[in-house]
Amino acid sequence: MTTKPAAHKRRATREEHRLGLLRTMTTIRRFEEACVELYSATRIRGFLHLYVGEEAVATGVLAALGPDDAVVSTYREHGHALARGVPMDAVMAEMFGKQTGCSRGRGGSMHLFDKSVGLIGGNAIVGGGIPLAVGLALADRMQDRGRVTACFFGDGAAAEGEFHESLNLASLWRLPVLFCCENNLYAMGTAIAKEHARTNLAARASSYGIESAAVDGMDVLAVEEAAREAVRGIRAGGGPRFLELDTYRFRAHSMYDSDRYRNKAEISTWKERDPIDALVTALRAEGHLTEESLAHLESDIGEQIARAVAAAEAAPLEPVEDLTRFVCSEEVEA
Amino acid sequence: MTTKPAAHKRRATREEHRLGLLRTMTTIRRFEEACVELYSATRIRGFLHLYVGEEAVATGVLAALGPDDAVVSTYREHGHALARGVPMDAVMAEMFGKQTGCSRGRGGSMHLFDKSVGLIGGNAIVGGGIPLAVGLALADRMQDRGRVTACFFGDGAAAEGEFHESLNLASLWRLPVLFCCENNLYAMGTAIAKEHARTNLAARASSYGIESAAVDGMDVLAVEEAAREAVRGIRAGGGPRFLELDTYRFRAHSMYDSDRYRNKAEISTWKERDPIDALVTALRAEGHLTEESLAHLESDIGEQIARAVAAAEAAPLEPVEDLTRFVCSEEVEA
Amino acid sequence: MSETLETTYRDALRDAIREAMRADDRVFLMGEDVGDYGGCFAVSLGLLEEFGPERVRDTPLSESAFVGADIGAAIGGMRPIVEIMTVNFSLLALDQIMNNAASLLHMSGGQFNVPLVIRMTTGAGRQLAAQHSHSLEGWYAHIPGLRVVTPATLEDARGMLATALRDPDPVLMFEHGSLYPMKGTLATDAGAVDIDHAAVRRPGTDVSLITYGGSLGKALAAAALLDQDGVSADVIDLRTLRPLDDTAIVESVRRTHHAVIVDEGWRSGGISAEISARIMEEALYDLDAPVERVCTAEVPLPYAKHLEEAALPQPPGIAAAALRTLG
Amino acid sequence: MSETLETTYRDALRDAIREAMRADDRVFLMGEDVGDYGGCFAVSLGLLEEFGPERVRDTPLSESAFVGADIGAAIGGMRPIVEIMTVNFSLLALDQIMNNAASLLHMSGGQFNVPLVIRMTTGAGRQLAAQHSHSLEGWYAHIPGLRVVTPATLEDARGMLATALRDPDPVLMFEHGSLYPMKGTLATDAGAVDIDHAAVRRPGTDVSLITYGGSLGKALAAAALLDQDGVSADVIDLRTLRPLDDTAIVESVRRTHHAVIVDEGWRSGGISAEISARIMEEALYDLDAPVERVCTAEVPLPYAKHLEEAALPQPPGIAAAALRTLG
Ligand SMILES: Cc1ncc(C[n+]2csc(CCOP(=O)(O)OP(=O)(O)O)c2C)c(N)n1
Ligand SMILES: Cc1ncc(C[n+]2csc(CCOP(=O)(O)OP(=O)(O)O)c2C)c(N)n1
Ligand SMILES: [Mg+2]
Ligand SMILES: [Mg+2]
Repeated sequence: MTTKPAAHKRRATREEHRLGLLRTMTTIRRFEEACVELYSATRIRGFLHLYVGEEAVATGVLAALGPDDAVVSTYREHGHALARGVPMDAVMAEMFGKQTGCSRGRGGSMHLFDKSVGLIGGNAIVGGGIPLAVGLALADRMQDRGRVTACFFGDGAAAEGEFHESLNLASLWRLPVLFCCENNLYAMGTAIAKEHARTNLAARASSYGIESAAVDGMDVLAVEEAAREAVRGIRAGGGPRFLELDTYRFRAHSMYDSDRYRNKAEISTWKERDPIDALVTALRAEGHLTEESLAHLESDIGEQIARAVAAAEAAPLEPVEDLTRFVCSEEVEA
Repeated sequence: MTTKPAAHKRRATREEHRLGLLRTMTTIRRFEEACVELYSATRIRGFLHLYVGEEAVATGVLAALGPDDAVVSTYREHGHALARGVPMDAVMAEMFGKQTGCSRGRGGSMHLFDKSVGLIGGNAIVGGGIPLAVGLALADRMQDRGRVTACFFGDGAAAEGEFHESLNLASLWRLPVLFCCENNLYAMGTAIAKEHARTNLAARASSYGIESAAVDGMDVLAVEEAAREAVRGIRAGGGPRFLELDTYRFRAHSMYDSDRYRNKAEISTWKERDPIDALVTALRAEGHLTEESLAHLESDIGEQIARAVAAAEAAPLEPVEDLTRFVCSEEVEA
Repeated sequence: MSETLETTYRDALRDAIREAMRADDRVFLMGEDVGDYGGCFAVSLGLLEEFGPERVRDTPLSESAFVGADIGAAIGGMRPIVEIMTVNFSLLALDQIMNNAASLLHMSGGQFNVPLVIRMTTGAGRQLAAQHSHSLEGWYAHIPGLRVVTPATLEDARGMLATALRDPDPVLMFEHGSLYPMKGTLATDAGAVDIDHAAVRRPGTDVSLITYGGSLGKALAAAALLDQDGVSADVIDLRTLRPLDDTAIVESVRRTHHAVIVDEGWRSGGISAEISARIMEEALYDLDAPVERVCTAEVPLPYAKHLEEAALPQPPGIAAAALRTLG
Repeated sequence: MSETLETTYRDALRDAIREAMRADDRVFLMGEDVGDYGGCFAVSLGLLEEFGPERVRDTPLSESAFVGADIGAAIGGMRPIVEIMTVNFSLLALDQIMNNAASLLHMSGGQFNVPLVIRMTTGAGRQLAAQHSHSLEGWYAHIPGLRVVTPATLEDARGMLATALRDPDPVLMFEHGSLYPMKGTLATDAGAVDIDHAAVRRPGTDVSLITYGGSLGKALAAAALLDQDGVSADVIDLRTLRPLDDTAIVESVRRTHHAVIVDEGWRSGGISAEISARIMEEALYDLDAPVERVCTAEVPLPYAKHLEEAALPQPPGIAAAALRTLG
């Protein structure tokens, strides 16, 4: 008790931190599993893109950001929203199309927004968020804020013209953007070798003079470390950074996809690298996780989800008369 | 007379070839000088972009193409059109807006087209022709034609998203396109260092897996040689090639530009590398060009231009009733 | 009488593509996920297996370049069918569509026509929210040099493509997303249909309901409601939005003296305005009441079902508008 | 009376930008060649020298990214003015304009407004041919979430920007290319103007000529021609195309009972159709004749002067249409 309290404290914190990462990843996973059921039960509609298998990416990257930083996301964004701290109730209510949803029911799964945590949206146009992130970073630079903007997008997005234009701008102007390319090897049903003449996406980013790294996106600790290093570099004024996060989606592209284009063996090989299992195994090996605490974690999350679903069910709908609200702002500047 | 007739013959041909290049470059130069006067005289209107200083690029590249190949150009295209063999009368008449123009007066300086020589146009949207060239090459590949499509565009165009998308497609599908980037260091008034985070454009193309080279675009022989080598590679089925042709425009971007953004010293340094002067000097040094023959060449060209102007002046206008012709084709396929 | 088969709008589209590709080597299909995935709405399912990856060509996400490339391929002698997954993404290719596909023929003085068919899914109604719910077919109909077709029936899903492929100029074909699963019967020898004329889908005498595409079903449902009120609606399916079949519109208005335009596009500056303006110009004196428009509310479409439904034209609203014109 | 100065449309625009940048640190100008070159039409000449390269920011050719970046910058607390050289190039940025700028506020349930002004040159008449002569301002007016303004006078060139910058939502400002050299006098203290209302530029009693932007001068010229025939034209400058000032349109039609819409956009599906449809809906019984439209011929615009002139609205054609409505 009296020896090395500081070191003990430090170890405990590190342990807690890792347990926090586990909780975040597990929350995302269980949340989405619930969404699948709610989709079948037609409580959730529209397009639904699951992040199952990719949880380490959002969890690791967002662990490296501060509360004042900004996040720009895609249509596959439940993970980003939850890891960023958007209240689960608000996310669930959004998917139910309710007034208490984080976009007042107007956005749905593809358009989660939360100003209070700096989540500037889900964007359902592939690549469409990348220029926004560049602009947010430009505004920060012009206003001398120390903010970093993390911008998530997929391997498919990197083939779009906006990717090229945006990386060039960010590099030219040395803007504080962290580009996070979630390389899950497919753009819908198109394998990366059919998307890109050169499939090394970190190298592609380097060609714009952006410091880049490829990271094991199934290892949340590796992701967090790489993101911390990148964020440090950005905050030090070194301009944008690029992370290629190598990952895999365990489920189909969306609820409409029958996954004809991937073979079972490939999928199961990747499933062996489940980021949650990997962290559980590591924590267990280090003696930081018992069956009991894991069960407790799971039941905690289960209850949280159940509460979110109940709250979403009970929440009011936006009045139909408000359909045309927010097409234009309600207040004009003085 | 009896010794080495073959070698003598060969040398004569090479000489003639070089004199032909000189004639082409000089024709472009004098043609455009005439255009400036005709612009001031309001015979030519709209936007007029001059190629003065860059003649070696079109001349050298197009010398390396065969008659069945295709050419996609930009709004700075007099050089491409003339070097490709569009009759000068048709080019001049087009700039006069006459019916005998190569686009029946509908295109003007920025939109020269001539199906008979495979010139698929001037395009006034920067980068807009690059995907077309990729598609022409795709059609050739699907129809097993041996054709090569040369696609001209500027350093500025390389920042556009379509550049990125198109180079990726061409490389992915290994299409027979020769990308010819006319790097004249400026996009209108924007210097290349403000356009590109990395200004090495040949390296940019390499990043797509396209074999690339930077060439002295003021040396017509170097351009032709590089283009021949590239065309050989393309015809051998090696996929697209990319040439960065380093050049400079001696005049302003267009007739509206007061050229505030370049300094005089830079301009005059480049003028010392005038591609026509350089070839004249070389031919003279080799004893292939006399004052007399040069004067003869000039007067020949001068007469050709005078005839073209006279013909354009005399040519009829498209009847106003035909305004809406060619919005849709006149014949529907059986 | 010819034999018939049970089919769907989706299958009819696929049969049309397959037939065209079998008949003409120059025809090929290109777009995101048309191959391995089978098409984002399963229209091209199985075509890769039959025709191989050269002719059923998956593209990277790069709408501007692959549409532009198909324009080039069309000029180069092919007959491409390009699928842009949805109209929402076509904005990325709009420069190529307007500045090249629609302009090259005129700009080149008649030398380079662009025989290209661009297919895309359009429309709302599936809770896909603001960025996946546009109805821009009427907006595209503003552009000279394009033809815009909107199959609303199985016959047209089966038959418009063949006609479009014979057009020497670019044709945009808009498939409403809610129609893909639509079932029905079709003659086994169904084939090319005329794309120059509108069709009367339900003859009537009291009011013209002028519509197209995904709204045809709603207009017919409204006609059924009106029937209960003793009002006989003439339902016109425009089929082609550019060029519009003025004659059919005017003839219907001459018969009924009342008109309601039903369009899933936004109201201001939509094709509904153009139709109203043409009636103004060509049939004003035949009208007994102002032409009404039932369009989508002018909002980026919301996700929530009740809001989306409120935003879109619906049969009761259409019927109410018709009754209003009848005073 | 306040003092006046001699100025031009171009200089008035520049003064407006300068004033806005002096007054508010959040305002900056961005676009291709706005800095070193001084703006492709010299609107921003000298601003780089006054404000430096951070606030007068040259961009690479990358319309989609830099418009998107300005949307981001607007969300990030700045007040960007983005210059897209010409409307023709704005097609490359249309996805950002429609799917982000116009949609983010609604899609986010009111959280993220986009206080952005996008300026661009529009219009034909300078023999710039098919790809440099579009008039798409009326087409943009279809998009909910945008405001579209079209300064046609020195006062509006000087004053609309300030008002647009106070708008919390995106405003598109279309400057007709032929107006830049327009000369006139302006009060030295000219400043922000209202952008909610249309203006009567010439009061009249017999026929309404409804127009905006680059066509205002032509409509006034037509009014002068009509005057010679004893016809008194009421010339309405719409000023803002979205939202349209219906009241002003209807009031004019109520006075004159005859209307001609003059629009340099293509006819089918242009803003001219929307105006006609609104008159149909709101003032049909005030009309003594069908509303006429004088628009640009439906062709990609040709280079040749005589063809271009024939394609565009011209005063004699406008006057003739007015006389036709008067029978
Ligand atoms: C511009 C655009 N084109 C096409 C689509 C349809 N689409 C949605 S997701 C997707 C694949 C994107 O792949 P990637 O960027 O790798 O992200 P992932 O879905 O793998 O996370 C496609 C083609 C779209 N939404 N936007
Ligand atoms: C998409 C687009 N954006 C802007 C313009 C206006 N513009 C015409 S030429 C030009 C510069 C192009 O530079 P570069 O590609 O280097 O060609 P260069 O003129 O130097 O030959 C610009 C900005 C345009 N025509 N198209
Ligand atoms: Mg992916
Ligand atoms: Mg250049």
